[in-house]
Amino acid sequence: MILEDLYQELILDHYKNPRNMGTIDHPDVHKHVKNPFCGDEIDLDIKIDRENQQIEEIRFKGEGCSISQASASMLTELLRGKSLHEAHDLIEIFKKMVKGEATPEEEEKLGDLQAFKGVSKFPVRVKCATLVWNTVNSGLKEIDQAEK
Amino acid sequence: MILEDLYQELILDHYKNPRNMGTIDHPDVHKHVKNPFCGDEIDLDIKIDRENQQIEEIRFKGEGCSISQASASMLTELLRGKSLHEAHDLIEIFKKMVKGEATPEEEEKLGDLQAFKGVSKFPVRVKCATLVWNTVNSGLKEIDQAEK
Amino acid sequence: MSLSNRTETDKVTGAAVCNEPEIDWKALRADFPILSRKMNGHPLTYLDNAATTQKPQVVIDAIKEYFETYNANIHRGAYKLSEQATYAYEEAHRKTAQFIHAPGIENIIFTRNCTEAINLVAYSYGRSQLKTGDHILLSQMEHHSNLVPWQLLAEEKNLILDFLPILPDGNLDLAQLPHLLSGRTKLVSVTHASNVLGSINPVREIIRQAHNAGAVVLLDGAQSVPHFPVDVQDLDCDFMAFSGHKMLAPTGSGALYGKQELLEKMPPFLAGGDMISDVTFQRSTWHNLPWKFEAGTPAIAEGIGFGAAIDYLNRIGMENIWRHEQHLTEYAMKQLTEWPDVKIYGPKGNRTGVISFAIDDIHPHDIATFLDQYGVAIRAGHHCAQPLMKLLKVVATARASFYFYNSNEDIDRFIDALDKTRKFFKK
Amino acid sequence: MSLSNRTETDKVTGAAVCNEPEIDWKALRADFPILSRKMNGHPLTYLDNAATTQKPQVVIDAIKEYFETYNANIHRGAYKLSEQATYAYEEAHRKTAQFIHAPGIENIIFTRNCTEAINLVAYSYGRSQLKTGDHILLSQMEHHSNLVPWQLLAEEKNLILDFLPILPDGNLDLAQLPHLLSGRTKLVSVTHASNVLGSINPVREIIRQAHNAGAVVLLDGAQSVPHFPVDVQDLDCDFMAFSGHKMLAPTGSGALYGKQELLEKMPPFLAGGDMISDVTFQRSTWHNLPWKFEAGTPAIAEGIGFGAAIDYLNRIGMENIWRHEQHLTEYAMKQLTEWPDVKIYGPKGNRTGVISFAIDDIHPHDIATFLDQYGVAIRAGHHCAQPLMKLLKVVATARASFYFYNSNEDIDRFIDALDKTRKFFKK
Ligand SMILES: Cc1ncc(COP(=O)(O)O)c(C=O)c1O
Ligand SMILES: Cc1ncc(COP(=O)(O)O)c(C=O)c1O
Repeated sequence: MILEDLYQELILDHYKNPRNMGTIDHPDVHKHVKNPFCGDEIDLDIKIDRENQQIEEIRFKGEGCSISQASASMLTELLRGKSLHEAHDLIEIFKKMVKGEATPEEEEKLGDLQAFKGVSKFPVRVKCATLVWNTVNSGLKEIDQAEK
Repeated sequence: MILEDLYQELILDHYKNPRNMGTIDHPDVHKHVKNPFCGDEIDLDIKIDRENQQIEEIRFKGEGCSISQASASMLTELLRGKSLHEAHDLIEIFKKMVKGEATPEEEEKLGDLQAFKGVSKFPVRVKCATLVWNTVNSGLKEIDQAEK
Repeated sequence: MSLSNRTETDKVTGAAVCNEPEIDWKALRADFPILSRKMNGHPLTYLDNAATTQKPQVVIDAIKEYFETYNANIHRGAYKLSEQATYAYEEAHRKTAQFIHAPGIENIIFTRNCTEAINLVAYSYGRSQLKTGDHILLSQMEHHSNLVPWQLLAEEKNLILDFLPILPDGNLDLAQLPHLLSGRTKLVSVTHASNVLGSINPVREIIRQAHNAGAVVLLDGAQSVPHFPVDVQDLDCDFMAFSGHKMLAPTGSGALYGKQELLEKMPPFLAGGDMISDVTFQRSTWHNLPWKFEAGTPAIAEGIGFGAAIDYLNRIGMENIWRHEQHLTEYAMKQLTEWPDVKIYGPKGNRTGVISFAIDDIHPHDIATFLDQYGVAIRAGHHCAQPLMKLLKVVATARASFYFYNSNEDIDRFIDALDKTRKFFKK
Repeated sequence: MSLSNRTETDKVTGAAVCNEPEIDWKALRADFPILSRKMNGHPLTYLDNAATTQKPQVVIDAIKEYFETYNANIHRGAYKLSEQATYAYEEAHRKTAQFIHAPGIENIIFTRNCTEAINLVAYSYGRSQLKTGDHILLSQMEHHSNLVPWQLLAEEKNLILDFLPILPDGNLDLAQLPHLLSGRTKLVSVTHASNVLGSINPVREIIRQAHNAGAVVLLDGAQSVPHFPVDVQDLDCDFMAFSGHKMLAPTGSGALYGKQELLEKMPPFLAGGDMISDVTFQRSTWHNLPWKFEAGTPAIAEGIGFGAAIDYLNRIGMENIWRHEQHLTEYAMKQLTEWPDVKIYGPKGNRTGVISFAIDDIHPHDIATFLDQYGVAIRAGHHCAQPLMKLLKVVATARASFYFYNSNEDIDRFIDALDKTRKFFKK
């Protein structure tokens, strides 16, 4: 049944029990975004380990549908500890996957996040799934810019 | 041929040789009207014989199509010397005739002006034919108002 | 159409009519081609009528006929095609005037939608008649379209916006009205029926008090005109804005009603071809109403389609439509109120067939996606009423909204799919 | 469609192309249902294309398909129907952007018509960026839609309107441009091609000089975009307004192109649903381009029909359309210029297929009525250009205007009916 492709156990679990919820004191990146059409909101804090150029900590607070909130929760789990470079790649892969454009090898790298593969069958929900990813992306870009 | 119903000899004659063209010094009624969509314009002067409550003199100047100009020319011939009451009736009859709503007895009263009967087959041209009639009408109404 | 012996005239009679000819509501559905579409393997259950309604074949055919047989620009043509188009377009204004009991076509301006109609008043009336320090009174349940235009105006002209509050039951707090109206209140703009709560507002009383205070009143009729008989002269509103596309007419259709003396004194809004009388390089004068407010080539096919939609509604009769929708609403409410985990916003009674609701622990967006899989189209979101959402302490609601072509079976499918959704997320 | 081996990509190549696949122009006529209509017993000869064009079956079908199979409001729906409508409506923006070589859909705002597009710039750009004493430069050949909005703006903000004059041959007097442009000229708005004279204006040079003087330039593309390839980036205009309904699209369709940096800094024009980001009772923020400028439920079917029209035009190719219309114009001109009693307005060469003319002692209105009896639809009047009429020292002209579906036979019928008219009135 196609609905189960979208609403996988893992997703519902993260929706009901989101991980890494909260804020970070003195984050390197703070972002607030809102999808004006569904009202979904996400506050995202990131702390960067400058020396190793990696994501030291990442936390979110949000309000929204199961897809957007589970996506945020699972993203924090995936990206914590990743290098900025890796993070960038994973973001791209995730965005491709939910549009049905990623290769199996690429999807492999997303681990649990492959649970979101089914979103590609629900084009209206792609925005829900990618909201947090676009937010991280623009946050990391700002860091990038600032360092140049 | 239906075009000849509209463009009767008499109408073309009045178009080419309009009667009662010009202005009146110190008219009782002066009216300028314009049809914004075709650009037809008419300047109308009327002198009233107050004692007998009749139209003493009536002249026009105009620019426009054969129908509007011939209608003005023939109107001046018909209304000169008529009582205000008669004029009012004739105006109503003419407006009915060009919409195909007048009775034969009514049309009779218009004399030569029955040449405009064919206009009823050309709804877009009704406005051309009635422009001057509406102008006289509103001019006479003003007189009426002023006297009350 | 499946109406037994109804004529176009025997409508809008007030209370329940005896010997009401039976309307075969089920058979009417065949007039709407889209309603026989399958959606994800299920019959399409379209319950987003507050956003836009479906179109009957007669409306689609009216558009088709115009484009295929007499498409031409209006007013300016000296040939038969144009004359035919002009007649049909003007006739649509006449039908619209009659439909809301306006005096005549001078009072009816066609717009793209309800939003443009409200903006027309904000720009033309607002900018010419309101002055620094004047107040505009709105309500807390306005659609963005009846809020944001006034914000722009208020910012430009230094006006003050006041808001008639809503009560916890979803009705306006009419007791506050006398305190909010003052000699400085120059305009009151409120919705006739809410697109979120379904509330039908006491506009007659609002208009009375507003007029006593010297304010003009605009009613947002987007959710009223399509659903029950509206008589603008009886209500005595000064302006009424509504959408054609929410009452069977094509997209691109809407209308503004205005009292003639107000429309006469207002300057034009959009300027250009067809709305002028005399133009020189430096100065122009304006055409008669309503054309003074319809600049450029109008949405001709859309206007003609609007006329065809009104003919169709008249054949059924707005009183009948209203009764049928009330029945559908009660039927749906009865089932929804049985579930303890479902919260319904808005008043219990005196309401339209717009039902906003929430289910514990299920986000409205998830509800909508779930229902869509069963062919049930509802809306999830803020319904263009973000400030109201904040008052309701939610970011979004789910909303089902009915029109007369909906059936008990539609509601059964809706309830059934909703029950599956609840069970899935509760498991 | 009757095109031998053309694809959608091989268009707009500049000069004459060798091995041009033959287009069967006659067969194309079958795509337009109305062209097989009889008018007063004669084949319909539709020569009022400058007012609005006829619609091909594919456009009518696109509208019908939308209403019959996926009619729903856009952007806000969480169900498949709405998603499908949203996609098609956005896609139409994309096609429009590509058609005029705009960077992307951010640059394309759908409007009801060309008039609304110009008003949008006058209200939003004009009211926010122009100040007392600034000059706006227009030309003497503007349509009322590119004149009256600026008059209203000028009156409100105390601006000065200047006019680039026309030469006796119907071309703009470009030599005057440097004298009319000054540091105080903030906006130049001129027509790309005249709807009365057929003149094609040297807009590239006007834009260059205007930009040097620090002014932004709006082009009125109502009579250019439908008839020849237009590249807004190559021209470097800041805004371009045009009508969809004058290029096969439904009534109710038009568009404004704007450079992104200008559109970004402009405040909204119409306000309401769908154009906002965040709304509180007192203040709002705006949605992304182009939606910031499309308030309320848009003309969805009309936008989708606009997209279908553009697809159709692309299949023929704008270069081909231009060449064919040039041929028709020359063919008509050749015959008209043979009659000494016929006066043609506008330039001899470098012109579009819009031919305004007069016949000694026959009023244009009488010509139009006469022609209509022979099934020939032309326009008579001031063509929404009263000031230009005054310069031409007439109150009205007759005007025939062609589109690519017109044929030599259409022109023969036109000339033939005209000859009958001359003879009738001369008798
Ligand atoms: C109460 C109310 N007002 C205004 C509108 C705006 O209507 P439209 O989208 O036709 O401009 C709507 C519909 O969305 C509405 O429900
Ligand atoms: C040059 C020109 N500008 C503007 C317009 C106005 O176009 P629309 O009627 O689509 O607003 C027209 C057409 O009438 C035109 O020919």
